[in-house]
Amino acid sequence: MQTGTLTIAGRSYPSRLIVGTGKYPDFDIMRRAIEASGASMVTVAVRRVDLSRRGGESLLDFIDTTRVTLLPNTAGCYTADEAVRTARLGREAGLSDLVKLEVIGDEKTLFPDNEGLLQATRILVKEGFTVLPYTNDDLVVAKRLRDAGAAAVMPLAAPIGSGLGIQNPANLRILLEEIRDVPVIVDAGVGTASDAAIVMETGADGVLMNTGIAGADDPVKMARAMQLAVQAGRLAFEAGRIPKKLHARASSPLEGIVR
Amino acid sequence: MQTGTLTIAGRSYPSRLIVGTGKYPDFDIMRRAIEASGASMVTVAVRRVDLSRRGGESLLDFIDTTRVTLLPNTAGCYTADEAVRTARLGREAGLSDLVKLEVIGDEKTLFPDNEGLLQATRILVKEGFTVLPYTNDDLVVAKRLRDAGAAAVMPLAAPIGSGLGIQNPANLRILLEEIRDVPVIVDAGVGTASDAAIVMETGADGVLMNTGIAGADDPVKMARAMQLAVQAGRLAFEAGRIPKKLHARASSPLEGIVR
Amino acid sequence: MQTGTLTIAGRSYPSRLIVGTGKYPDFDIMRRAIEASGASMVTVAVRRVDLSRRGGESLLDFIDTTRVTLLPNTAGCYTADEAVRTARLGREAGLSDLVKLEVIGDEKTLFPDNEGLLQATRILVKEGFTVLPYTNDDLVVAKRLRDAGAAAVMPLAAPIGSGLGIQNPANLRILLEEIRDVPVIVDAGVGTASDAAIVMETGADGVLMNTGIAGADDPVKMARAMQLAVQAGRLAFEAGRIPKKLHARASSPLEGIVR
Amino acid sequence: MQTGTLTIAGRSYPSRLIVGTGKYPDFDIMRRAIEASGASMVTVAVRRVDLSRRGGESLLDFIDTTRVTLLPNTAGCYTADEAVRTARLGREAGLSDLVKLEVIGDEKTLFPDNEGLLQATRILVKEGFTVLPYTNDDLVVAKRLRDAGAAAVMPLAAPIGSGLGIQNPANLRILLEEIRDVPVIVDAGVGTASDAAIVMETGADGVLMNTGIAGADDPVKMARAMQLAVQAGRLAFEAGRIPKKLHARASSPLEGIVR
Amino acid sequence: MTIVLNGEDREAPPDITVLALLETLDYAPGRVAVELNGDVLRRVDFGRRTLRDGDRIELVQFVGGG
Amino acid sequence: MTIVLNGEDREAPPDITVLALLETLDYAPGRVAVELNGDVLRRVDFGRRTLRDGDRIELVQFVGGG
Amino acid sequence: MTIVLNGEDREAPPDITVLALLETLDYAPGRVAVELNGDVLRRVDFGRRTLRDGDRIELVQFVGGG
Amino acid sequence: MTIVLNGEDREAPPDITVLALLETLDYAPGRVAVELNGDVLRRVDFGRRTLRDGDRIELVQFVGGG
Repeated sequence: MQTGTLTIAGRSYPSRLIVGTGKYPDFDIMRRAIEASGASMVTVAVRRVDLSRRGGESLLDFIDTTRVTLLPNTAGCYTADEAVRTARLGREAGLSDLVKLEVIGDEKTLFPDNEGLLQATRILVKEGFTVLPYTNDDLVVAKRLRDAGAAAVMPLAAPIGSGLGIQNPANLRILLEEIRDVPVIVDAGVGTASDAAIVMETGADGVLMNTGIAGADDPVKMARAMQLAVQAGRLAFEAGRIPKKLHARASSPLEGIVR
Repeated sequence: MQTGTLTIAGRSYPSRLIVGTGKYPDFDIMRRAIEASGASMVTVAVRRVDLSRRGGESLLDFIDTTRVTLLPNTAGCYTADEAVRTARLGREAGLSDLVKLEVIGDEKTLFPDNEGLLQATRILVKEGFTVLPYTNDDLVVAKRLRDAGAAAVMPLAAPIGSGLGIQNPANLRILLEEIRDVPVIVDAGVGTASDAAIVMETGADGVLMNTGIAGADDPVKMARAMQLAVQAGRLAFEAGRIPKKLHARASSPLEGIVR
Repeated sequence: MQTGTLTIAGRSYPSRLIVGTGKYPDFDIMRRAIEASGASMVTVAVRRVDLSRRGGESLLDFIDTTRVTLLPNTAGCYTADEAVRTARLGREAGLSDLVKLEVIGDEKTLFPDNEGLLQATRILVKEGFTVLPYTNDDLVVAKRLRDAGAAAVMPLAAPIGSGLGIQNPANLRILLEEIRDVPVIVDAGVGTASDAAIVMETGADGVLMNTGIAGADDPVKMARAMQLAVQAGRLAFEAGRIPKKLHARASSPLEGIVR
Repeated sequence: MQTGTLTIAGRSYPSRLIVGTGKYPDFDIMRRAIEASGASMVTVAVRRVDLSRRGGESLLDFIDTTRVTLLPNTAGCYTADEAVRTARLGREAGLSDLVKLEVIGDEKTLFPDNEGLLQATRILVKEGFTVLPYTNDDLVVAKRLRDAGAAAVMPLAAPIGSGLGIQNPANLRILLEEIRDVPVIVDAGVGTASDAAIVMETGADGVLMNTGIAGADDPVKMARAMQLAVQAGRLAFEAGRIPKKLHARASSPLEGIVR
Repeated sequence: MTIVLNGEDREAPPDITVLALLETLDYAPGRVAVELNGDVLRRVDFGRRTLRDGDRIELVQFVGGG
Repeated sequence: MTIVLNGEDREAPPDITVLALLETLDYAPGRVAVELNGDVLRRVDFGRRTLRDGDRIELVQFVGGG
Repeated sequence: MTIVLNGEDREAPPDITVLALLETLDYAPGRVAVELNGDVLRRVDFGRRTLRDGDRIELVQFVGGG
Repeated sequence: MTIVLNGEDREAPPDITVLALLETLDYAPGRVAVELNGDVLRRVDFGRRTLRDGDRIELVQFVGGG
């Protein structure tokens, strides 16, 4: 059954799930988890090469870039300038215009600095980047990111790696009502399958997660769970759920009971 | 990936999802929804034949009994005696010992009459039935049903047809801790995919639903969503989710950032 | 401002809060907490005197029985028979017909055995007791307790001492809709002030708590918090809250803004 | 019992509750509601006089400014410039430096424009205003407002007038952990007493509300409920609640039961 | 003779078997269950058991339910 | 003679009344309740009722509870 | 001469003071604030400042708000 | 001559190209990106651009991240 596809900047991706590549026990588990997740896009970080460690295994040896698209991020950047520089390097390393833009405003929560995020977005859009900004659930900021040319808006469900799931469903609903011309992809905070399903049922276009999968006792199994949950949530959204009622409605007929 | 199977009274069923056959727009949508749900067991009600309507289509013409097992229920019965009579007729009509036992105690909420339920369970177990009792989340009653020989315990998530989802997760967790020797199948109240996923993530052995699928705008699509959600929830339960934290944990490395 | 009074078996009590007397650091803190709570009824347990400890302080030296009514409980009883015997002894010790009837069905959760509870209720009502049964949120049982002559129905909010607060608001709402001729007093599980307020806002006639106060770091202060919370919740219930809306409604006028 | 006082810019206010003056059925109900709320500070809006309506009753005839402090707001302003002009007029009309600063960024949700809010805050602080900015639960913005010299941070619990109560308790907890040198006053979204209690239990220094009281069926009664709820929540916060447990802890002794 | 079929009086030829009754009603014996005077009648007895005046018969089948 | 007091054997002088027993134990009669051989003993009978060999007595009081 | 009062053109006698204007409008000077051509006018200046043709005046007061 | 490579001083032969530098470090040019004195250096220029004394070079690659 079709759950549509995720379209970003005019390009379609078969899966609505984007997964990270960090924090896995080892590269092989990561490889199998990515496969099990069915993701068509994976995030990667841009870091200085460690000159002390020559050779050795490299992340890209474990990602089949013919099947998944790389999405370089600017994780760890605390200013628009740092983020812009990192984005440019990521483009050069990956030969693609996609960037998951992060400008962090607080070290403890890794919450975004929306002001710096907007600046960086404007600069990178001018330079032809396809900008996917990591932000919070602030509708006013989301509209400005969209107006600044962001290719999507990526509000967090909860702090990165917290596993709390969607903390403010009302704000997500409002965001989805108002942001219609670019996809809304919930990024960060998903801890388990139902968290992903709830996000998709609310009408989000996609979900991005890393720790929820990589940190599970069995990352490969959780990756598969997340794939199914995203599909289930999307299908439920499209299927149109029953209204909630306080009281019961019999599912068996009331007539013809043997008395 | 395997999500194990649901074993009831020594017999294994490939799917952990049991679906009802009531309240569908028509028999053909029901047939397709059952198929989309991947259920290996479907509930049916036992009712007097309507002598005024001769011939016409019959429910069983739309259920492939070679692939799904029929589970007759005693819906609509308000006394142990009515339920026992209905169960016996169901066995005769279906030539199977399985029965979803309902003894209703309140018309508005369709909450179970646990006292009558226990009586009926004891009688039917003696007569060789495989009794699957619909009850609430009362641990003390659940233990007695188990001790009376029930083949499973089926607590409600919320009132039948309410679509509220699991209303008391604490009680479900407690029930799952204490009832280990027979399966716990959450019956009634599931409204959308994430409701089913949450139930399975808590560790339930299965889920039974009817209105959540039959009442959706697109029952076939919702049926498929429920199948995926049940699998996703079970896999997440088996995969072992990350712990919840109030604060963030970076998913990208903290070293080597370009500054 | 009046918040009405709690009327049980034709007798009115100024406070809707009933507090326990167990688990306090010492009798003096208990005395001050009871005073701070403004409770007009306090529960006490009935226990064998400890013959090894002669004399010493006694609970009743710290309770002003001219201002608060004693409510003997049958805590720790696992059968109707034990509960009935304990109730009779409590009546003799307290010279009052009031009893908080407990028949426990599970040691780990202290959940009620509703079957035994009903038996004991019928016996004690015949003997002229004013029976206040501790039960769960099972509507069918609640109706039977009422019909058996219970002077109130006392559903738990959550397991005794758990501090989880009301776990199933839907069931409480349903209970309050259906049980109208005797008071519904939520008993057990309240952990903090807002838990009590929520219960009262739902329309409960009263709240009974012990651990939430006695176990707080500052029991006297928490007792006062609970008194205020019960009053606040009741007043809010009577005042009629605003409906919930997803979007905003300006509280300042839209005209005359300086532009 | 003391619940401390709310200290803003070195001045102490006996009540931690701030109430609005908008949307009341009439001025007299407003006057009585303010009195019942025990608030020591009330918000007012600044609007062009309506030249068509000469004379008539005026808001200030119904506020005892000897007992409550006026807090002019900049509601309805969509730019920093509008807000600054309105603040200056408010100061002139009220002869006080206090201002509840609002810069709205979205008409439907009345969510704040944090960028404009920061600009306006910087300007007004320079001009000697005591700035109380209405913002959302964005920690990064809250820190900047504090650093810009705001006398408090006032995050919304939910959209103005929505009555949804605190939508993101995790963010509020984080905010309260990080913002320690100026009071955190939750502003907007409170619908009923328990909402206010929960906010205070989380450790907020105060609550500001309008519609929750003015829009209730009985505003005076709800005002009193809110006063009690704010005190109850604060006391519970100070008293130190019991930890939550999944299972039960008996409140009556386990020894000496009559068997 | 008169029998009570699903709660309604009904004329039936004397000594008719349950099986014959089902046929007159167009019901496939494999799809229905029969309660006769409060007790379930096994299928194998449909052909043997003849009805008597005043017999109370419940004729049930499976319908959609949850 | 021997009585069973709160589950423990105990020597007591013959024909002692419950009231006397309480006094020897320093218990104010107004603060306790007595169950004698499974039945509640009313306070008015504390002074009248004399104990016999083998009597089972439960002596209870109120303690803190919820 | 013509002034703009709260956005509307209005005739006013030449050289009228703000205070006089308020009086003609029945407004207690203590209850309103005045913005003149974009800048707040302090109360002390109500009596001194005379209006000129084309002056833009905003006359505001407190109303109920949250 | 001395260059600053990822923040650390490093000796390098005069007029060495970036490409040559990468080779000495065993890095496949296709897997890394280079920032030279604050500006990204396109791959096509790896072979052309020769390093000068004091050049600041950032050598980055993709690593696991979320």
